[in-house]
Amino acid sequence: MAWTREQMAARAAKELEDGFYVNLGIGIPTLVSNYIPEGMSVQLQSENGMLGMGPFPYEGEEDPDLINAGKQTITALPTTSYFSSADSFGMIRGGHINLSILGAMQVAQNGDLANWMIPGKMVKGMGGAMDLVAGVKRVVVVMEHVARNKDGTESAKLLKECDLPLTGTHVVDLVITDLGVFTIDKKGDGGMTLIELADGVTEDEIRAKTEGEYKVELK
Amino acid sequence: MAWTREQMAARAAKELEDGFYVNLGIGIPTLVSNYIPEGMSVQLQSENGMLGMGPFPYEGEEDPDLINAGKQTITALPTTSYFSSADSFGMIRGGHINLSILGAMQVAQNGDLANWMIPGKMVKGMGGAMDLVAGVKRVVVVMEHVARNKDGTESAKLLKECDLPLTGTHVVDLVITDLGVFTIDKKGDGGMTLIELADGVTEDEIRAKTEGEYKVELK
Amino acid sequence: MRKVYKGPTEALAGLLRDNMMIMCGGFGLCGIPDELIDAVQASGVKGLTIVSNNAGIDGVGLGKLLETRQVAKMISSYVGENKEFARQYLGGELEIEFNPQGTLAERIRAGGAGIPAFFTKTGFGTKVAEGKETRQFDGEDYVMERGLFADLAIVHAHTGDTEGNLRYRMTARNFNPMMATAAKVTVAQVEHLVQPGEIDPDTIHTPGIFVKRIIAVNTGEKRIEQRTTRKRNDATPAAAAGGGTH
Amino acid sequence: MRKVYKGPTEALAGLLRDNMMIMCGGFGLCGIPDELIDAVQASGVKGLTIVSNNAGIDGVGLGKLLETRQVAKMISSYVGENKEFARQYLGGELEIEFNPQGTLAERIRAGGAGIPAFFTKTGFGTKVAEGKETRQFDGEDYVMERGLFADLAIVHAHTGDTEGNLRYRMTARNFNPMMATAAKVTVAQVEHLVQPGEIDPDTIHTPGIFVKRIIAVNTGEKRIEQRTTRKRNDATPAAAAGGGTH
Repeated sequence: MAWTREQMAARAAKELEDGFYVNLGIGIPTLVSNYIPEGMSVQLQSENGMLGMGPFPYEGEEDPDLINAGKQTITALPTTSYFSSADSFGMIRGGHINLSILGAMQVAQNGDLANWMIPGKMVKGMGGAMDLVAGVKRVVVVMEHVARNKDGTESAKLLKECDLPLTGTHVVDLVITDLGVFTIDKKGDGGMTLIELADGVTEDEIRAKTEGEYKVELK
Repeated sequence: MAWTREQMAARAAKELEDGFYVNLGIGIPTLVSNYIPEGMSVQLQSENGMLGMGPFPYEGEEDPDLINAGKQTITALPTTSYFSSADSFGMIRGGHINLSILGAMQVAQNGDLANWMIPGKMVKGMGGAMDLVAGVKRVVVVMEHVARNKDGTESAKLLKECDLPLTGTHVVDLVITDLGVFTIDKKGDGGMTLIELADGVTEDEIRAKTEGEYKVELK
Repeated sequence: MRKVYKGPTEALAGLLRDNMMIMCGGFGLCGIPDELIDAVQASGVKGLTIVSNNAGIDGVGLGKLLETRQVAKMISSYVGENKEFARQYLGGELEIEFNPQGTLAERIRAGGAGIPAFFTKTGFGTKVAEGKETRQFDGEDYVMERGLFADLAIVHAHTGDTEGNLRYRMTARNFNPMMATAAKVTVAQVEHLVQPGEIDPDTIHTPGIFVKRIIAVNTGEKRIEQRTTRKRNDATPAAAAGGGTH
Repeated sequence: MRKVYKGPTEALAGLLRDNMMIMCGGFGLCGIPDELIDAVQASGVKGLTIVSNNAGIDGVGLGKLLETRQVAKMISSYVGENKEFARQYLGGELEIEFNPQGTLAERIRAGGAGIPAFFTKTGFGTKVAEGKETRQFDGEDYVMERGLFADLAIVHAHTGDTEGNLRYRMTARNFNPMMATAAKVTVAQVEHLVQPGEIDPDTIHTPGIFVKRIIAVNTGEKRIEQRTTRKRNDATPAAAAGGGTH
């Protein structure tokens, strides 16, 4: 069973609150914008220099001067403001963004996050990921529970310690996978806690696929 | 004899070059703007957040939102731009202003400058003076050669060492007084050099009124 | 519309407490959040640390908070334009921490941008550097300065929309944009309150994310600290008005 | 008018030499100074260190300088959108220094503002902090990063006047304003060259002091890196377009 990508995005959307300013990463996090409850004001930040991101343009209305941090053409809203990349990351690093939702390769039980490079593979760079996890007040990771390797085996992604190069240390507050939801006490010593199971998923299945240690406090 | 305030300002204006961006202090430095040669483009910066300062407004046209760093009402020019005080001092500290002309209480032969406080008297603060002398490429001081004390005596202002609290160390490039003009090798060991005498002033008079050491290389 | 409040008292409700740090925009009397200052005075909170380039004049702007002795400490670059300030300062009733104007502006900008400390040439070798770490980079001497972050910032803008996006006018911009970023809560007073989309998004100086509460004010006749003019028949050259450096 | 040059070649005349450091504005292909890049390519200068968030794509933007092997080192946050880049990088022909995007932006801003170094949380405990000074402020860990200042900056703006005042459009602003402040000489290409006074002075993003030379360019059809659209009958909610974080 487990959650689909859409269900994971819908679960992540429950972390939104009225008046929030939010930065969404590429992939499943992008889908979260489809689940913003009607009537809730959530402004999306794009770290290249925009607050108040609108939907993709209608065909033929793309503007080369208006792109998001994924370099995709987008549109503006009445609430939109533009600013420089320095001001944008001042906003991020200064703790003004309420929530960042992003993908990950690995998350450790202490909140360490790895999502930018795999040794031996072509490194493209970290872009704004390190600034976002260091600066945004609350960081939610949405990812598959395990990595599927080329040889057909699976590797745990929720670990005691990340073995990939880190994006940030003690940065992740919440992890949403296709199997369940974990909180992490990133600045304290409360560790990782399983708080929700995806539909039809058992605690045993999660235990088998999780290397990191965690408590269970299902809601 | 010696130079009048206007003559000192006129002499200081010879330090201007076409295309210069200049910050002028209060007092005699302000008068320098009257001596910008016709056809020369000189843009005046006001450190509260403006480049391209215009003249005082006509009576009745004062705008409370448009003041200079001395808090006087001024006007804009077609070249004008406005910016925040952080950006303004980024411009200053970053070395983008070509020339600052300001007054002084004391200047030492190594380029140290004191112009913001007298111990025992009410201290009003340094305002932007410390940033200007630290950041602007070339600093010209225009001041009376000696201080006239209340008891009728005179005190030298061009000194071996300043005894008033400093505004900056190794910052002054040129000193224009009512008696003459001195260069200072502020970053090197060339010391202070008398290069010009005011009309009717003798080397002997300057020597009698100058405590700091200097070479004489009259032009 | 959830950011829009009826007036200065309502906009500051629940935000004020004794001994807090408040940043207050403006340079001289230009661009000061006068109605919000009045509301701080009316609230009676005491022991305030105020971050502001200047301290107003007698009976105007921050001068009002001095009269009622609500200020314990000023962090400023140039003060003493009013007698009450001088009296309290010389009498030891008021503490003042002088910062070079650019260092003050940068400390605020840093505080808002998540920069806890930075190095600047300004003030090296002077009283300002006493007790601070100094250090050479590429053969030049620098002083380390800390970022500033306050409990509350009060700012004034010319135009604001209901989302909190702000635009300042001329030199009334000054310290307002940085202060808006450098406090737990920022409250803005604006001369013109408009709907989202009415300010060209390329020209917004303070994005709405920084402004939690906003009010429209009728500034009436704004005060001028030093009225300087020229005569109609004056042939003063274009660039003839002097700058001022304290 | 002394800042206005006829074309990109004229505007860069005398400014280019081997092994220099050039800052190049833009994010992806958005807001890149394409004609000035072409002129750098045509000049044949080699061994360049290029500071730019990205490295263009094959045959477009900085991708052109890579094809002719004029670049020795990139200081960037995200690269490799083009095959030639990957080939040179993996072959050891091209050095790359990765900076977190915000750290890169702030290093440039610091360089232009006379800040030789600052502290940031970003990258603490990661490869980015290796070899750098780290330090605690108020119980939090930070990394010290240095300001960046180049020999030359090339930027793109929507509108510029003959005094060098610039205004950018939408997200084409990105790295251009900081880079304009952080080089010995800044050359700007603008889509619309106007007379002083034609840009509202409250809306100027880059004051003319930072721009030494300026040219008008005809950008023709600007390139789009990732054309994403929705159908006319799509009822996607207003905030439905995702951001991207590499």
